[in-house]
Amino acid sequence: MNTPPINIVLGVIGFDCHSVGNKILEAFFTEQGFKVTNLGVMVSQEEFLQAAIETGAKAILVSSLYGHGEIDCVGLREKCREQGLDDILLYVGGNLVVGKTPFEQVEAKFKAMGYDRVFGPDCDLATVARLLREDLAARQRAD
Amino acid sequence: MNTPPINIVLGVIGFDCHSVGNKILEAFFTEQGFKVTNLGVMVSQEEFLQAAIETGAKAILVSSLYGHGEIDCVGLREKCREQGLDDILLYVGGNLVVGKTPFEQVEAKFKAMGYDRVFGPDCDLATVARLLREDLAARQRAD
Amino acid sequence: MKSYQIPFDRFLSIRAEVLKTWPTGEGLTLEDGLAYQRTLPPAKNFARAMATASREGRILLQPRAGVALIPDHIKLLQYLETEGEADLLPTTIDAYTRQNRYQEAANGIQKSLEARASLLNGFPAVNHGVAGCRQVVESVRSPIQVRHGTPDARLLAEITLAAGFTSFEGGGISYNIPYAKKVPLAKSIEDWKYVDRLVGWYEEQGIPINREPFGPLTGTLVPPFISHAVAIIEGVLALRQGVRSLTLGYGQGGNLIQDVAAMVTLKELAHEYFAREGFTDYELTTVFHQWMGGFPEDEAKAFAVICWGSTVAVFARADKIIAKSPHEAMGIPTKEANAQGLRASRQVINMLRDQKFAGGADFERETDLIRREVRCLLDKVYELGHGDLEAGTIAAFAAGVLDVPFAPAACNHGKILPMRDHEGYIRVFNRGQLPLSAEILDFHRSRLEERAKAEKREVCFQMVTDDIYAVSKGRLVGRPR
Amino acid sequence: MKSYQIPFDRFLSIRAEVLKTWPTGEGLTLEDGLAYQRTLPPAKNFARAMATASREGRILLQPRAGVALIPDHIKLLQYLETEGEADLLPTTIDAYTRQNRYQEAANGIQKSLEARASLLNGFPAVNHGVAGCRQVVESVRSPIQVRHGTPDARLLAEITLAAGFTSFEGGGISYNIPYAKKVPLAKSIEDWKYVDRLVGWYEEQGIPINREPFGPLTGTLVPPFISHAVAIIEGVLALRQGVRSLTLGYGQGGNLIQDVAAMVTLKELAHEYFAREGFTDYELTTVFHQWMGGFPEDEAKAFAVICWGSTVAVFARADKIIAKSPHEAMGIPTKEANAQGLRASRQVINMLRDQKFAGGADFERETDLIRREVRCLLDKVYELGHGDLEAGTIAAFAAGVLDVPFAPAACNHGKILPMRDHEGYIRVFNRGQLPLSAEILDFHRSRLEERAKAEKREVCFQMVTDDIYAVSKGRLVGRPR
Ligand code: B12
Ligand code: B12
Repeated sequence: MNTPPINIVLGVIGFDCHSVGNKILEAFFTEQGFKVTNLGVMVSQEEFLQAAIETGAKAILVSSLYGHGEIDCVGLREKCREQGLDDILLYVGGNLVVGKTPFEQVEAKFKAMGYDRVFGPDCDLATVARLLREDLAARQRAD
Repeated sequence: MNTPPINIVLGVIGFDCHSVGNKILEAFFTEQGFKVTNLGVMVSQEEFLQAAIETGAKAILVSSLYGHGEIDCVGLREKCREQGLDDILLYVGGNLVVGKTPFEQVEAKFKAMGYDRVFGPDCDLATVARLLREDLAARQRAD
Repeated sequence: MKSYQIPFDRFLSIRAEVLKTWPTGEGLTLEDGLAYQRTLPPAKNFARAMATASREGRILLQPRAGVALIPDHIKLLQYLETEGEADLLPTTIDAYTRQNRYQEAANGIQKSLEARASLLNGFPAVNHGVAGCRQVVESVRSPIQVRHGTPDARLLAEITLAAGFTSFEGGGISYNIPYAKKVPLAKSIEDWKYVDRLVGWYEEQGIPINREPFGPLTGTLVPPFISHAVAIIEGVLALRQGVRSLTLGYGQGGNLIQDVAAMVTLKELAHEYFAREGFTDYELTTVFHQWMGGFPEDEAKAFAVICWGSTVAVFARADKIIAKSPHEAMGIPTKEANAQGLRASRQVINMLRDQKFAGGADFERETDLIRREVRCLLDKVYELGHGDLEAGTIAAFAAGVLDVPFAPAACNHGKILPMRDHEGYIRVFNRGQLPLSAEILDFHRSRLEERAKAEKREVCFQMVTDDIYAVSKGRLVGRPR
Repeated sequence: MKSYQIPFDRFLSIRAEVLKTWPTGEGLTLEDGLAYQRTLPPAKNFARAMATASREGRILLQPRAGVALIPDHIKLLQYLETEGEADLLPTTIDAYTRQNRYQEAANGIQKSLEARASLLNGFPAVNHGVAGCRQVVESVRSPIQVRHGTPDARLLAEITLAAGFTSFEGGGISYNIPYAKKVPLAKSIEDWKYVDRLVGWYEEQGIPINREPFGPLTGTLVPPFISHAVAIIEGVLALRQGVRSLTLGYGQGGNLIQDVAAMVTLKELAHEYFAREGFTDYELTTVFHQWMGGFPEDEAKAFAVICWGSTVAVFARADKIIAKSPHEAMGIPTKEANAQGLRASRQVINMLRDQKFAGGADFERETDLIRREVRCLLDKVYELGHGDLEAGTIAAFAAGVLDVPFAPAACNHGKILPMRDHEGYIRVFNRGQLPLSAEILDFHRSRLEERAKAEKREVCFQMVTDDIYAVSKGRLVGRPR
């Protein structure tokens, strides 16, 4: 493919220090041909927004492992709209809530917050990359 | 106590070969001062009855470990009555049914078959001996 | 080399009688069984699976499982294959069938149909007959073994082997002493010669069938040398009838070093005695049974017992593990619980398989000890049989030279009492008539004294009882409270 | 002997500032905390419990646990004490408090009240204040430790120690590098000197308080020599401030021999360096953390990981085990799941405690290796600090002489890459700037080459990724599929 690489922003939200998965996601999406801006751990919603604007990112991939996802992730979609990032894709993944919870419940909760796709810690990264490409293509068609 | 020892009959019913618990029960109740007739494993209802009649036993302690208790234990109470063993105590214990089952269900099933007391594999033998003495005393008073 | 094999014509005349004992046996021909076995893909052959895994150093996992009705049994095995990641499948036979009480088994099938749940503790293969059993074989990918506890398993073997099962557990000693009350040993040994002869016939026709003497016996504090002696004898008896694929078993004792020493010596001694009997052309593998005694009721604790068993099996380089489930103390496991036991075991195997067992001085001491103990017993068995193992075995059980602790069989002496020493090794407290040397007995005694001293009590029967309960109450050695 | 202790007046002036950072700190006096600690029975003292158990050779079991609201937290700890048979209790602090974000913690408490469930991943002890924490202390029988991950834990220590907690986890390195992003190392070390000084003050007053540097760091393929170097440095820094009861930790690597070697050398090397720094009057114990990396999601498999951890801990003669739960991969455990992890661990401990670890040549090789590796690092640290450990440590992290794999902290070099060898030992693939001798590096490299050869691939980054996932995917070494 000679198309310019797609920019995505990656980071672990809130006060979450889990850095291992984040490093793996960076390596993986880079290898997959995306242009990854990795903000690392402990990233605020504002930092995500700013990086997305600066890099012209098409998607933000938010991680939350430590359980405070439910608190930390609220409002990101609204902030995106406020900043004119109307159709940026928001993916979120990890151990999103406190305690072992049926995935359907978690998914519903985060979809209601405006995330386009929600992933558990067991998600297959190859599938994620495929979905991301599909979703981006669909957005493009919609444009 | 100078009272003559109480006769009890012990055995593992049906085609059940589990002999370890049976050997322990024999040692335990003997030590507790009962006069134990231990029929060992693979005992038929008829053998239980005959031994109880021959020894003038006040109680029959039936074991079933292998899961066929539900099939093997039916009818013993009726046979006792037929033979005039009207108020002989019937205790049953072990892994009485096939599969892990809430104890209350198992107990209800075997009480309905006419067993006076029902015990799981985890029962405390000292408690069993105490209950046996109490039940025997109560029967005596009733006489 | 003297041939002990049952002559084929005699085999056929016994066979005619055996097949009459239940309607499903009628009209069964050896040729039909053979033809069916030939249709099965090699991947469904148990003997091949054992040989290949052993060669590649993989440890195979197998559960126990069996329910009354065919469709449920199929669902169960499929679940264990997919969700349980089992390598090998079992079909555990119900206890009525084990005692040839096919009428009671029929009753159990009927009651199970009514209750819409299995009221039998296993799969009544004889009642279901060849056609029913073949449905099972055809519904799964893996080889299936018949696991039971049947003193007279002749009809069961005829039916299941004709139906495409490719491994058959048991033996004339190991499926009598722990499983029966009044069956004479000579009778069960004779009946198992028939089973082995049948397996040997399939082997002759080019269909390998695996045979697995039941190692753990009563599963309760059996010192390794006793189960080894029995396993080796049953191995010889099987080889004599033409069995080629042999898996000898051992039930976990609990002490790592004793258990690894047991597994290593089992294979080594078996080869030695098989050679002495003139056998060279056989495939010997081993199976390690996770803890066969009383389990803790708590499922978390049961997982610990299961995982410890798997750990030892890996260090012992067993070829196969028979796994328990977290329901063990309470009842026949649901398929889910059964699969949990398998998955926990799988995780242990995979985490440990690349690691080495260290060995060391204690390990050397124990391997050496087991070798000497087994020789004490088997030398005496040969002596009692004037050189013949089979005759010697029957005499040895009568004399208490072979004696299985806590067994129900009348033909077992029942005098020996085992006990754990301070480190949890299973030793002999009361030797009964076991022909162990004075030196060995002194060693056992001194180890037990060491424990007694630490526990501030005399070596006594209470310690045996305490040891029987120990694992289920959360420890290995039954210390005083 | 040079005194590094913070002078008391300076301590007090810092203290005044610290207490102002959140309303619950206001008005807190040292005397009140001391008076309260004096009311507690010795059985509630963590330092005493560790010392006694260590002397008697018992292994203590401790879970992790913490929820947002006091009544729920009490119920949780009581359950772990009774149903979980825990010997020692934790109070795990939520992640907002760990970052001194008490306002966010307050929000979390509010949301938890509304949701009638904990939305925080721990107990916000600062927000609950001394009175709230004392309710917890008074509701249980066992000693409680504060477990967290807080770069600046000064207020948390003031409040929890005044409230009767008797052990405090963490350290200036181990609670920065794996837990923070932008906190300068000099700052966290300085703030932890304050915590240690506070503990030292209690010790001076006759109240023993246990301190436990966090051994496992990122919990992900950390070679033992790296965590040992950090543990020893944090031990020295703590002793310098008057800490007496010290528990050094290590997170399970996965290979039995490496892990036992690590536990043995940890204690031995710590004593050696503490003596070199002039310390003799302290009580040193060890804690073994069950597998700290990614867990399998399947609970049966998680039990296997938990049990394997306990097995290794027993062979390594750890004084304490921190247990995981079968929910580990998925979320903070329910109290039931947490107790299951404890009970499984208890069963393993009790089944194995009487057994011996064999040792052997590989074990000797590994203990010797770890000793040499740790010396390479610490020699260089002393050199960089011109003889001073604290200054040397800060310089060493800047230079990559100390480097923790996969850590988030900007002050960590982040260049080294660990990798498993063919037997699952954790070795160094990319050494970054670690000052290991050529001989040691050659050994590591040759071990990795051996694995690569067996896997028919080059030693490569993919192997690191494979190793990170391995345990959660059901094995130890990340073999290619
Ligand atoms: C050892 C063992 C064996 C050995 C037995 C050796 C022998 N001859 O004794 C072997 C390997 C041969 C064996 C075989 C079988 N076993 Co078995 N066995 C066990 C095991 C692991 C321990 C039993 C034991 O010895 N416990 C120690 C003693 C001291 O305890 P106990 O037997 O429970 O007895 C105590 C109590 O139950 C109580 N008690 C017993 N009876 C009574 C009566 C009264 C009145 C009272 C008050 C108390 C009481 O007091 C006793 C002393 O404390 C149990 C599971 C477990 N408990 O962990 C399975 C178990 C009993 N076996 C079981 C089964 C099914 C079988 C088999 C049918 C094979 C199969 N299908 O899996 C065959 C039996 C064939 C036959 N014909 O009987 C099942 C029963 C399942 C069920 N009820 O749902 C169990 C529960 C295992 C399981 N979860 O599947 N087994
Ligand atoms: C290692 C570890 C730690 C290390 C982290 C070291 C470090 N700096 O990275 C240490 C010990 C420091 C630690 C600390 C804590 N931890 Co922690 N930790 C773990 C553990 C065991 C493994 C995490 C890991 O590295 N996995 C390996 C990587 C490769 O997988 P991953 O992180 O899941 O990431 C993958 C997927 O989630 C997915 N993914 C992640 N994000 C996204 C985003 C998108 C868009 C997509 C598509 C996919 C995706 O892809 C990643 C790559 O495959 C997990 C439990 C587990 N998983 O077994 C707990 C766990 C994540 N930790 C947990 C907690 C609570 C904490 C603490 C708050 C302490 C506490 N209260 O117990 C602190 C964190 C403090 C803080 N400020 O953040 C909880 C979270 C609970 C919950 N959600 O209910 C867990 C689940 C453990 C548990 N069951 O309690 N932890």
